[in-house]
Formats: sequence, C-alpha cells, structure tokens
Amino acid sequence: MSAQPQIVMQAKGLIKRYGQVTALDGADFELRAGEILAVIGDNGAGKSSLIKCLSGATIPDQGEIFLDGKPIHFKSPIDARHSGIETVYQDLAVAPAMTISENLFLGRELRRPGFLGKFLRVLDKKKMLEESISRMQELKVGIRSMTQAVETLSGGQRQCVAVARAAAFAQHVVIMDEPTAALGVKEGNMVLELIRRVRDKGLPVVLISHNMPHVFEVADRIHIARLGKRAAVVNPKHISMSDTVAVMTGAKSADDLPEAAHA
Amino acid sequence: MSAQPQIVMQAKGLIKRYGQVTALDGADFELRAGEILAVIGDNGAGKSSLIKCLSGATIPDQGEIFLDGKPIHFKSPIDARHSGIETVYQDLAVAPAMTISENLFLGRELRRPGFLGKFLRVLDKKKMLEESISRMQELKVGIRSMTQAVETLSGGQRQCVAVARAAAFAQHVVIMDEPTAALGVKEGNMVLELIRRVRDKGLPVVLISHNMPHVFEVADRIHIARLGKRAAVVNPKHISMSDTVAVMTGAKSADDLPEAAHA
Amino acid sequence: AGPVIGLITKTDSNPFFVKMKEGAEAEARKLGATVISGSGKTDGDNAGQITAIENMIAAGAKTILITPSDARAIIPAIKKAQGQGVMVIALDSPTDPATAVDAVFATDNYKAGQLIGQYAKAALGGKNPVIATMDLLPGHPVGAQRHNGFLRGYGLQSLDAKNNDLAKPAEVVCMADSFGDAAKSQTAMENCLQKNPGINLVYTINEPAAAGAYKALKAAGKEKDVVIVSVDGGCAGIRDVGAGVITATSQQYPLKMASMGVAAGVEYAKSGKKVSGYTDTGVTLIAAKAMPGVDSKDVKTGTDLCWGKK
Amino acid sequence: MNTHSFKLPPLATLGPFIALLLACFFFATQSDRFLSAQNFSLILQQVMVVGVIAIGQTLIILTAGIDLSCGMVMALGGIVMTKFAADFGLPAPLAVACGIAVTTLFGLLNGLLVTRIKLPPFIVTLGTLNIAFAITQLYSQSRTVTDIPDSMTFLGNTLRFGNTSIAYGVALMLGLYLVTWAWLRETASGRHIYAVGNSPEATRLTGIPTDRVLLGVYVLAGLLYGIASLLSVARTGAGDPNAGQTENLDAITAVVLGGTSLFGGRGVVLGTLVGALIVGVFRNGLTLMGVSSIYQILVTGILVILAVATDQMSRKGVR
Amino acid sequence: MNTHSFKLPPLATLGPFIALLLACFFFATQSDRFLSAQNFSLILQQVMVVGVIAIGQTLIILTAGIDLSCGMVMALGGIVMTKFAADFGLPAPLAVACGIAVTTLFGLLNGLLVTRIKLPPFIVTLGTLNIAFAITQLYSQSRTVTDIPDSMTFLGNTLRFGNTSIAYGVALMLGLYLVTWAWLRETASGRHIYAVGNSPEATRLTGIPTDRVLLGVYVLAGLLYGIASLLSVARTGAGDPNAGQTENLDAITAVVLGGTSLFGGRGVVLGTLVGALIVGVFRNGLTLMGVSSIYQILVTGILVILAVATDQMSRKGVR
Ligand SMILES: Nc1ncnc2c1ncn2[C@@H]1O[C@H](COP(=O)(O)OP(=O)(O)OP(=O)(O)O)[C@@H](O)[C@H]1O
Ligand SMILES: Nc1ncnc2c1ncn2[C@@H]1O[C@H](COP(=O)(O)OP(=O)(O)OP(=O)(O)O)[C@@H](O)[C@H]1O
Ligand SMILES: [Mg+2]
Ligand SMILES: [Mg+2]
Repeated sequence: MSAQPQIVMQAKGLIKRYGQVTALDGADFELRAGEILAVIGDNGAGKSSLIKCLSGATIPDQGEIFLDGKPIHFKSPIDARHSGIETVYQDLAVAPAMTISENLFLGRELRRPGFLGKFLRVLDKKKMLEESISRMQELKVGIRSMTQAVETLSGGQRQCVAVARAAAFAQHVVIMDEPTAALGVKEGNMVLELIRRVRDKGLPVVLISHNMPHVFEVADRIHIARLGKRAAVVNPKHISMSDTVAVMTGAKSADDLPEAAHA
Repeated sequence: MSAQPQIVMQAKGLIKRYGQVTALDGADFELRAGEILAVIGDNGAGKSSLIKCLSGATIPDQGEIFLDGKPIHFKSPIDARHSGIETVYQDLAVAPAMTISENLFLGRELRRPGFLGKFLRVLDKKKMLEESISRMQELKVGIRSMTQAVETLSGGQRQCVAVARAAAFAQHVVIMDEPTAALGVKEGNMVLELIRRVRDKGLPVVLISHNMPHVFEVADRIHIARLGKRAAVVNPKHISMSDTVAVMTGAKSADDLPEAAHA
Repeated sequence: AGPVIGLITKTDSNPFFVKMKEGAEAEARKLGATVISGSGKTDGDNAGQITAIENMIAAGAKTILITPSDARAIIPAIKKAQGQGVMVIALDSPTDPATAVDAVFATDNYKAGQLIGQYAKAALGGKNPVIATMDLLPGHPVGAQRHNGFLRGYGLQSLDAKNNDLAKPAEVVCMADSFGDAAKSQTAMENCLQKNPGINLVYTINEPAAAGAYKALKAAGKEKDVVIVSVDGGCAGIRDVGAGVITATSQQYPLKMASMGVAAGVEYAKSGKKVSGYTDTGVTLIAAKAMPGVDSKDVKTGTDLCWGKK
Repeated sequence: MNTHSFKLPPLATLGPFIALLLACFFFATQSDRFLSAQNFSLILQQVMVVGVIAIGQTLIILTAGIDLSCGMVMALGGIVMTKFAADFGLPAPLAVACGIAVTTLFGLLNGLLVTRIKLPPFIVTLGTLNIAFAITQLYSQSRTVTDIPDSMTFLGNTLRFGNTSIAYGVALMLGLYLVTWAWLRETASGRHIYAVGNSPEATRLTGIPTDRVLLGVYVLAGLLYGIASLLSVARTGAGDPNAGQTENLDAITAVVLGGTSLFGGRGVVLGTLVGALIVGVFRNGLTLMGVSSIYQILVTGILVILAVATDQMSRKGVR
Repeated sequence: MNTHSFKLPPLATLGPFIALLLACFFFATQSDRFLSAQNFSLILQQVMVVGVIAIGQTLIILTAGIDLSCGMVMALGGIVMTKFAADFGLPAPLAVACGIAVTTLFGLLNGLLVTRIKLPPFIVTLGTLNIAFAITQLYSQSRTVTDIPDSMTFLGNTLRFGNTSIAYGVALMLGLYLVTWAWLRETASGRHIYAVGNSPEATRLTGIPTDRVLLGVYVLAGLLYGIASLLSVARTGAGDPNAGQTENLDAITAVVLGGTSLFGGRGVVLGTLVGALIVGVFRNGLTLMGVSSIYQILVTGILVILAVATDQMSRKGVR
C-alpha cells in the first residue's frame, strides 16, 4: 500500500440535492488501482447517493468525476458500463419475473455462434445457462434451477444473483452497495471471498457495508462518509474498530486520529 | 431461564411448499414468555417462511400453531394482529408513497377526540405526527420530517420505520425478520437496544438475523433453522459462535453438541 | 356578421352528415350567415347533443338545425332552447312527437325501406325469399324504420313505423348489426352465409354495409344470385348500383334538407318569421334495371341527384 | 415509468389548475361570450354527470384499478329508475332508490370479481360494460323513457342568484367532491385506499383487510354511478338507453388530467374536478369560437397531451 | 394485485387455449355448420386485421403500456394508402409504403411522448386516438375510397387446398405471430422488452437503454398497424374512414384473454393469437346459432370474464 498506486477513480466536490434534502454536500472520493475500498457511514450519510453518481445512475448537481485521470460525465448506467464499471445496487436491480440466468446476462446476452447468432441474433440460452450455473456455484448458493424466476428466491439468494453478475462482467471497477446485508454467514463469507478474488484479478472494488467485521476483514482502505461529505479515509491496519465507528458517528473528529490511522 | 417459563407460541410440523420447492419441511418452533429468541440459518433455510406462517402472512400446508396453548388458524395478518402479534417483514412492508407518520399508524390510525373523531371518524394527524417523532427519536434516527414520503428515505431509514412500528404496537409477540440488515452501526445498536426494551416490557421477541455478533449479544435462546427444519435450539451462553455456525451450515450435527449447549 | 346558425348532427364521421354540413355551409356562404356545427360522439349520444345545443345558444345561435339521435330524449332540451327564443328545426328524422320542433325537414325512412322492399319482391320474381338483414345497431330508430319498412314493402309480416323493434318473420334467416360499417357488415355477412348458404336477398342499412356484404358474397361466389338492397343514395352508392354491387337503393337528400334549414334560419333572423310543419324532402328508388310495377329511376338520374363525390 | 416518485402532494393539483386557468384565459380572449357567470353555470351543468362518475373512477384508479363499465352502468341505472317510475308508477324516491341499488349491485359484482377471483379490473369491467349495455337495451327495448315524474328531474332545476344560476345537481356534485376529498384526506378508511393502491402487499401485511377496502371502493363507485344516473335523468329529462357510451373514457381522461396516477396510490380527487372542467371548458370554448366539431376532436386530442405534459413539466420544475 | 407471481411461462398460454377448445366444442354441438375447414378459414380471415393490431398491442402491453390509438391509426393508414393510389395514381407498393410510413410515424409520436416527456401511455394514446381520427376524417372528407388497384387487395385473395382455403393475409398474420414469438423468445432485444415491462428501473440500472427499447416498441407497433391497414384494405376492398373504431378494445381484449398481464413483463404473443381467435369464434358461433346481436353482446361480456377466470383458476391449480 506504500508508494501511492495509481488513482483509478476520483470525485471532487460532489453535490446532490433531492428537493430540500442534501444527500451529498461536497463529497470527495478516491479509488486506487487494485484495492478494496470500503465505504462506511450512518444511514443517510450519502453512501448510496455517492456511488449512484459514480455509476451513472444519478447525475450529480455539481462536482467532477475522473476515471483514470480523465473527466467523465456519465449520463446513464450504460455509459458507466461501457467504461467497464459494474455496480450492485442496494435495492437489488433484478427483474423479478425473469429467470436467474436471464438476469445474470441481462444487457449482455450471449449469441449463438455462426449464422444464427450473427445475422438472426439468436440467443445461446444453453451456454448462458451453463455459465450461470458455474458462476452461482462459485458463490456456493444452493439454488436448484437457473430457469427459476428471481421472484421465487429468498432475499439472500436474490442478493447473490446481483453480486454474481457484477463480479462476472466488470472490466474496470466493481461497486457493491451492501452486498452482504441479506446474506447468511456462509454466503456472506463467499461474497467476501469473491470480492478478494476480484481484487486479485487486479480490479479495484468499492464495498459499502454496515458490517464492521466484514469491512475490517477485507478492506485495504476505509472511506468514512458523514453528513454527505467524506469525513476521513483510514487504514484498517492502524485504527481500531471503535475509533472508526467514533469517527463515523461524529463522536470523534478525524483530526483527532493519529497520523498513521489515515490512509 | 431456568424453571421452564410458559410457552407463548408454538408450532409443530409446519410444512409449506411453493410449487416444487419445499420451503418448510416439518418445522417446529417454540417461543417462551419474556425471551428474545433468535432464529438463524442459511439463506433459503426457511426462516422467512416460518415466521410468515406464524404471523398469518402465509397459510402452512400442514402443521399446527398454538398461541398460549390454544390452537390458532390465522387466515391473514389481520388475525395475527388482533392477537397482538406484530411483525417486521424482511421485504419492508411499507407503502412508499405515504408519509412516515402515515406508515407508522397504518391500520391503527388515531382519531380526534369528541364528535369529530367518534362520529365523523376524523384522523388526529397532529397527534400521530407528534407520536411518530417521539417514536423515531427513541431509535435516534436523524430523519428531518415525518411528513416525508417513505420512498425518499435511505434503505436504513426505511427499515427503522418498520421496526418502530412493530415495537410500538405489539401486545403479545414481536417478530422481526432481519431488522438490522440495512442499518448502520449506530442504528443497528439502537434497534438491539429497542428489542431489549421490548423484552423488558415482558413481550417475547423473535429475531431473525444473519449477524452473529448481534445474535449473541441479545438472544436468550437461538433457534437454528436448516433445510426447512429446526436443527437445534441452543443457549448462547454455553456455546461458541463457531459451533453455532457449524450446526447452521451442517458442518456439525446438533447431536454432537454438549448437553449444556442445548436450550 | 350575419346570423349564426347551429347544425347538430348525430356523428362527425358518417358521410351523410358530412354532406349535410357541407350543404349547410355552402348555403350559409351564399346568404351571408355563419354555420357552427357540433355532434354527438357516437350515434345515439343524446347527452352530447344537449351539450351542443347549450353551447350553440351560448355562442349566439338563433336557429338550431338538429338530426336528433334520440327522437324523444332530446325534447326537453329543445323545449328549453325554444324558451330562449331559438327556432329549432329537425333535419333528416323527426322528433317524437314531430310537433316538438318548429319544423321538420326530413326523409321518411320507413318509406325508403318500403320502396326497396317492393323492388326486391319484384326482382326475386316469385322465388321464396331467404333474407339476411345487415342492420344498424340495437335500438336505433332509423335502423328499425328502414328494416321494418323493407319487410312491409316486401309484404312480409312487419311492424309499423313507430316501432323501435326489428321484426323477424320466418323468411329472415339471419339478422346482424353492421353499425353501418363495411368491415363489420362483411364479417356479419360471412357468418350469415355459413349459417344459411341459400340466402338470396340481403337488406343493408346503408351503402357501406351493402359494399361489405357484397364482398362477402363475392368471396363465396354468390354475388350473381343474390339481390342486395340498401338505403341512402350517396354517389358512391349509386356508382355501386351501376356496377351491379347493389341491386337497388332508396335515395335521400341531405344537402337539400340542410340548405332549406339554413335558408329558414336566415329568414327567421331577418324577419322573425318561423317556419313550421313537416316537409318531406323526398325519397327516390334508384335501380339499374326497372322492374314492372315498381316505380324506379335509373342510375343516370340517381347520379345527377346524388350527394357526395360524383 | 415511476416518474411520480417525488411528487409533493399539495402541488399535485396545481398543474391541472394552471392548465385550466390558461384555457379559460385563452378562450376569454377569443370569445366575448365565454367569460360570463351564465356560461360557467352552463359548463358546470355539462360536466356534472361525468364529474360524479369521475369521483367513482378516481377512487378505483387510486387503488390501481380502472373501470370501463361506469358509463354503461350509469345508463342502466337511469333506465331502471325511469321505467320503475313510468311503468309501475313507483313514487320517484323509491324508483330512484331502485336505480341506485342496481348500479351499486354492479359495483359489487365488479368488486367481487376483482377481489375474490383476482381478475384484472380492466377485463372485469370490460365484461360488465357489455353486460350492463345488453341489459339496458333488453330491459328498455331500446326505447327512451320520457314520461317521468317531475320530482325526478328536480336536480336539473336551477337556483338563481342575481344573474347567475346554479343547478341543484351541480351543487350536489360539488358537495360530493368536497366530502370525498375530506374523507380521503382525513379518515383512516380514506388513507387505506391510497395505501392499497400504493403497495397492496405491504398494506395487507400491516393487517388492513385489503380485499374489503377494494370491495368497498367498487361498491361506493357503483353508488356514485347511481347518483350520476339520477343527474343524467334530471339533465336530459329522460331515461336514455344510449347514454353513457363514452363516459368511461371521458371520466378516465378527467381523472388523469387531474393528476391522479394510473398506477394507483397517488392523486387528489379535487384534481379530477379540475380535469373534468378542463374538458368541459374546451368543448364550450371551441364551440363559442365556432370551431367545427371534427376540428374540436383534433384540438382536444392535442390538448389532452399538452395539458398532461404541462402538468408533468411543472412537477419536474418543483423537484 | 400481483397475482401472477408464480406463473410458469410454458403453461401461461394453456389456459386460453383450453378456453378456445371448450368454445369450439360447445359451438360444434350447437351448430353442425361450425366444424368445417371453410368456416375456420373464414374465422381466420375475420380476425386477421385485429390479430395483426394485437401483435403491436401485445408488445406495448408487455412494456406495461397500453395503446388506445391503434385502431384509428390503422384507419388513417388505410385512407392514406388508398387515397395516394386513387388520387395521385401512385403505384400500389409505393402507396402502401406511404400508408405504413404514416402509421409508423404515429407510433414514433406515441413513443416519443412516452419516453421523452414521460407521459402515461394511456393518456398519450387517448390523445393520438383523437388526432388520428380527426386527420382521417378531414383528409378523406369522410368518404370511402373505392377505386383502388387490384394489386392492393392481393392479400385478401385466398389460396385453395382441396376444399380448404387460406387467405394470403391470414398466412401473413400467422407468419408475423411466429416471427414475433421467436424474436421475443430467442433474442436479446426481445428479452429486453420483458425486462423493461417487468422492472424498468432495474433494467435501466443494468445498462439497457430502456427508453430506446420503449421507443422501438412503439415504432414497431406503428409499423404493424400499417400492415393491418393493408390487410383491412385488402379485406374490405376499400379505404374506409370509419374503420378501426372498436379495434382498440378488441385488440386489448385479445391480449388479455391470451394471458398477457396488463402490468407488463409477463405474457406470450401466441396467447394473443388464441385470444383473438376466441373472440372470432364466439362472434361466428353465436351468429351460426342465430343469437341476436344484443344477446351476443351479453354473452360476450359474460364469456370474457369466464375465460379469464378459468385461466386464472387453472394457473392457481398449477402452483
Ligand atoms: N430519491 C430520493 N429522494 C429524496 N431524498 C433522497 C432520495 N434518495 C436519497 N435521499 C436522501 O438522501 C440522503 C442520503 O441517502 P443515501 O441513500 O445516499 O444514504 P445511505 O448512506 O446510502 O444510507 P443507508 O445506509 O441507509 O443506505 C437520505 O437522507 C435520504 O433520505
Ligand atoms: N413465494 C415463493 N415462491 C417460490 N419459492 C419460494 C417462495 N418464497 C420462498 N421460496 C423458497 O423457499 C425457500 C425458503 O425461503 P425463505 O424466504 O423462507 O428463506 P430464508 O431462510 O428466509 O432465507 P434468507 O435468509 O435468504 O431470507 C427458498 O428456497 C425460496 O426459494
Ligand atoms: Mg444506501
Ligand atoms: Mg428471509
């Protein structure tokens, strides 16, 4: 973590208002190459709003976003996707009536080889099904059939579908908004494992979570959001969980932390 | 916890099938007076299905449920509510377009005193608003306005609305399906605190959670669900977290636990 | 500006009424008057016509020409208009009772039916009639008058002109509502032919319905053996008579009704003199082939008198 | 689709209201006959029938349903009350009660099919639309009923204030709007209608008997259609078997112009009144301008879209 | 409301299909003329226009929209193609292309209003319904266009196989159903239509340009209405300005009878074909039985409800 690795994604002074509510109030953000950056904060601190700006789901009222140093202006999640950014949204972006395999490949369907696929653009359902099964097995989720509609899954199972999708297709950055919130112990650990694996492939991961043990287990750096701003970025190896929580809740100021705690 | 306190709610051999999927496969359940009973289990273990049966949200295909020793047959959540059972559902049973205060009092609105309320059945919006504010302050959630639509809240804030509702109105039993999943550290602790307070009022609480530290912090007994059945009921004071997880994931059989671990 | 005259038709889209409107506008231009037009939304929309009456009075109309959708239900509104000094003239079909309006310039739909009934009997020449009727829509007085008149003219058991029900003697093997629409009439005729392939006489409520029925008959290869009669006498219909699609039709004169109405309105505005009574604008039987004992005019005459694009 | 997310309730009716004012302003500049108390009294009378139907329609749309049968049911009610009075010589109040009972029964039928068999409201009311129409035609033998007692058309009479006049029926309609508005706003049962439309599952889980709420709404709508029958009889002075054929689309137009979401759970019933008035003002104003009726249809088509678009824009501006 | 949750796609079309078989069985017992190849060929011809319109309607309903303008747009297309051929002497293929271009433009207009200004489809198409109707009447001066080239009515001709005959237009309709079915099932763009209807927000977040999908659907529906115009001209042999007035409700009925959810995202286009056939079979069968049209309306009303109810029940049984 020394020698300042390259900055992959950066945001400066983001402001986002919803009517009278200011969700982001000049938030900064920095994601470095190959790291797992945890974003933590109280409910309503603006974490989801922040990553929605980063992934093109909403457009900030003010502020700048840079990808690999170049300013970007995502107009929609499509733009972000084209730049290789994959996101798991907190409110589970799945289409309930469609099957698991369809959801996994939604917007990125595989076509049959040869004439059928090239000119008639026929889907390769079999291949998608097979890949779905292997992806989901990686997460060790016991789902019987990939042709089951997502609406028949339990809350945690649905979450797994969204996570598997992001992990499978990201090229540049993976953003996950509370991916383990609904997961059981086993599945939660699988997702943490998956996050590590994605990082090890070289992709930086943004992980939003309220689960401090999880955060301290995987994060390389921790971004603490507070009242729509970035309160501090800390190094989990040099700060205690209780100090982190204290900064998060405002009980302690970031300036009171020892030099080493910052990252 | 000695001297077997009275059993408030009991279920025997519940079976619930959804098409080919068997969600509950002969599950038993027992809730004692004045306790906090945690229900844990893998994703898809049938926890939500179990409590949906207990709260009248679904009707089991087979099996019996007893409340205070008397067999009951809830046809709908209304029946359960009439018996004083309040439930926080995992998929957040709130009406997004309605305000926080309306959601808190939905189905249990307060009327104006005197003629207006008695004969014209006019709502006492002011009083409901005031009570909402005090209830939500108990949970220390920083929500600006109670006349805000629930859809404008962050995920965690919505969760708080549902929890506050259940805690405020329960007369007999409180059931909470992953109430802290979306909550921040501070808010999560507030909810645990609230659960304890409810128990101290004498109401038994059923708490479903994937958060083992939370479970071990508050639970008096832990019901471990596995594959649609009850695998074991353990006493958190006499079993380690890792043993519990082992039983939950099937790595260890319930029979291998020491006698004292059972509860 | 000149006097304002209101014209209220049953619908906007029936060519008969569109023609009526054109006739009124042409006459108004000649006499320096203004015509404002309105209509119900569908055939039978009485409430829409009442609203139109009120709005036209508000717009300053002193004469209202109306083709009542509902001969009886419209009367209270007419009474109210008359109470405000407005002259109301019924066009095309009378109110019930006819004295409820100041004057009626109308055509006798029952008689129009009788004429084609008489012609059909002659054309069938003693063969036993096997009849299909493509009627208007349930409960429509014009539909009932033409239908019952046709049967009476043929000499079959029928109902009188005031009756709103459709008579159904044994000779009528299939009755269907065409809504005066070609496509619906075609479907209905196809189904009737399925039911009874021996149909040799088809009565249709208007000429589009006749064209639809003809299409069905032609598809079944029966167009030569079947007599099709109709009512209206629009130019397109007369052309169909010439082409052998329609055997005979009863021609009516919407332009004449309209221009008479406008002239009466201008006169009323000038002199305060109202017209009164019933004026039959006449009906003429048009057939390509004259039948002995039936008074009919040929296609050429029909074309000279017809309304619409010649 | 869910573009209403951040709608502020008090502002919701503002858009349609502005559209109404703009329309009035426009017509006032076009015709000097438009801006008179008497003309407005006329417009109110013209919208009173569809206005009352639209109250029922609003309730149903608030529950995320739709009612295509409303106009035909209204026509049946009118036929029943007039025929009962004319043929059996029933006293007017009793005959009216019978007519309203029939429309209420139709509401009950719709409600039972929607709640018990869980059929989509669109298809249920498409069915009952045909059934009500057929019964109306069969029972009336397609004949208009004219010889009805004066007391039955009482609501069509007007009360004069100076040179203004207001029909009793209009007063009744305005009263019904106010009562419904207060009920929806200020009572638990009213709020439950919003809750059911907004999130039926969540509402059921909080213990509200959603099926009973739905059933109640359909029955109440039937009752309102019965009142509309009476108003229609009073206005036209006859029982008309061909009434009500376009009232369903008219009523839905009024509801939507008034800012109520077709997805349920969002809207204000007073907006529906404004929506009905917009339609009435256009019809009246265009006639006063001498626009021929086929152009009126064209203009109405364009303006329906414009009005809703303005409303939508004004809401976006507010965010 | 959300009672479709556990619908199994392959079984979804089974309910309507059983209803169709039951209806056929019933009519076969009532009339010995019903069960003949020729009669079925006839029924197919009678449903071909509404059948093609209903394909477009299905696409739109799958996106949780609705199109009230379809019939009127179809009528306008028919008038444009016949008048262009009759008045300007354009060769038939060119005139037809112009007609289809106009209906496609209307589809584009609907789509733009829905996606750009975010207006509810119901109100957009209620507006364009009126606009298309008015333009049709004005342009045709309410006159039927009859003197059209034979080549334009080619699709109305029939091809004989022994004693059965099939119209070219029917073959075209069946072909369109098969192509649409395969497209919706087997291609990404087809699946995206389901996704947009099922959960627009989730679909947008996965990066699918939902607005473009919606726009495409409306444009495609417009194109299909143009094809329906051609079929209608071919069938009636004329350009009829009064065509299409009831086709919107007929098409929606077919879609819903076919098991497609009005809430979007669930349904199979072949079900729509079955739904259209149910309506056609009833109309034909009841006429063969000699049921008068007013009773036909009554029976249709009851049967629409029964058919959907059976479908609903059969699905419950499957769960
Ligand atoms: N669409 C919206 N409309 C109005 N207000 C909103 C909207 N989305 C978010 N907010 C408000 O913005 C603030 C920040 O919300 P955000 O969802 O970013 O919080 P969060 O940090 O993700 O919280 P949580 O941990 O509970 O998910 C909250 O106060 C919320 O009420
Ligand atoms: N409505 C339904 N239709 C079909 N299958 C269902 C339905 N609800 C639940 N199931 C299935 O039943 C099983 C148990 O589901 P349940 O929701 O009870 O699990 P859970 O223990 O609450 O899991 P989680 O921790 O993920 O919430 C799962 O396999 C799920 O797919
Ligand atoms: Mg969040
Ligand atoms: Mg669960």
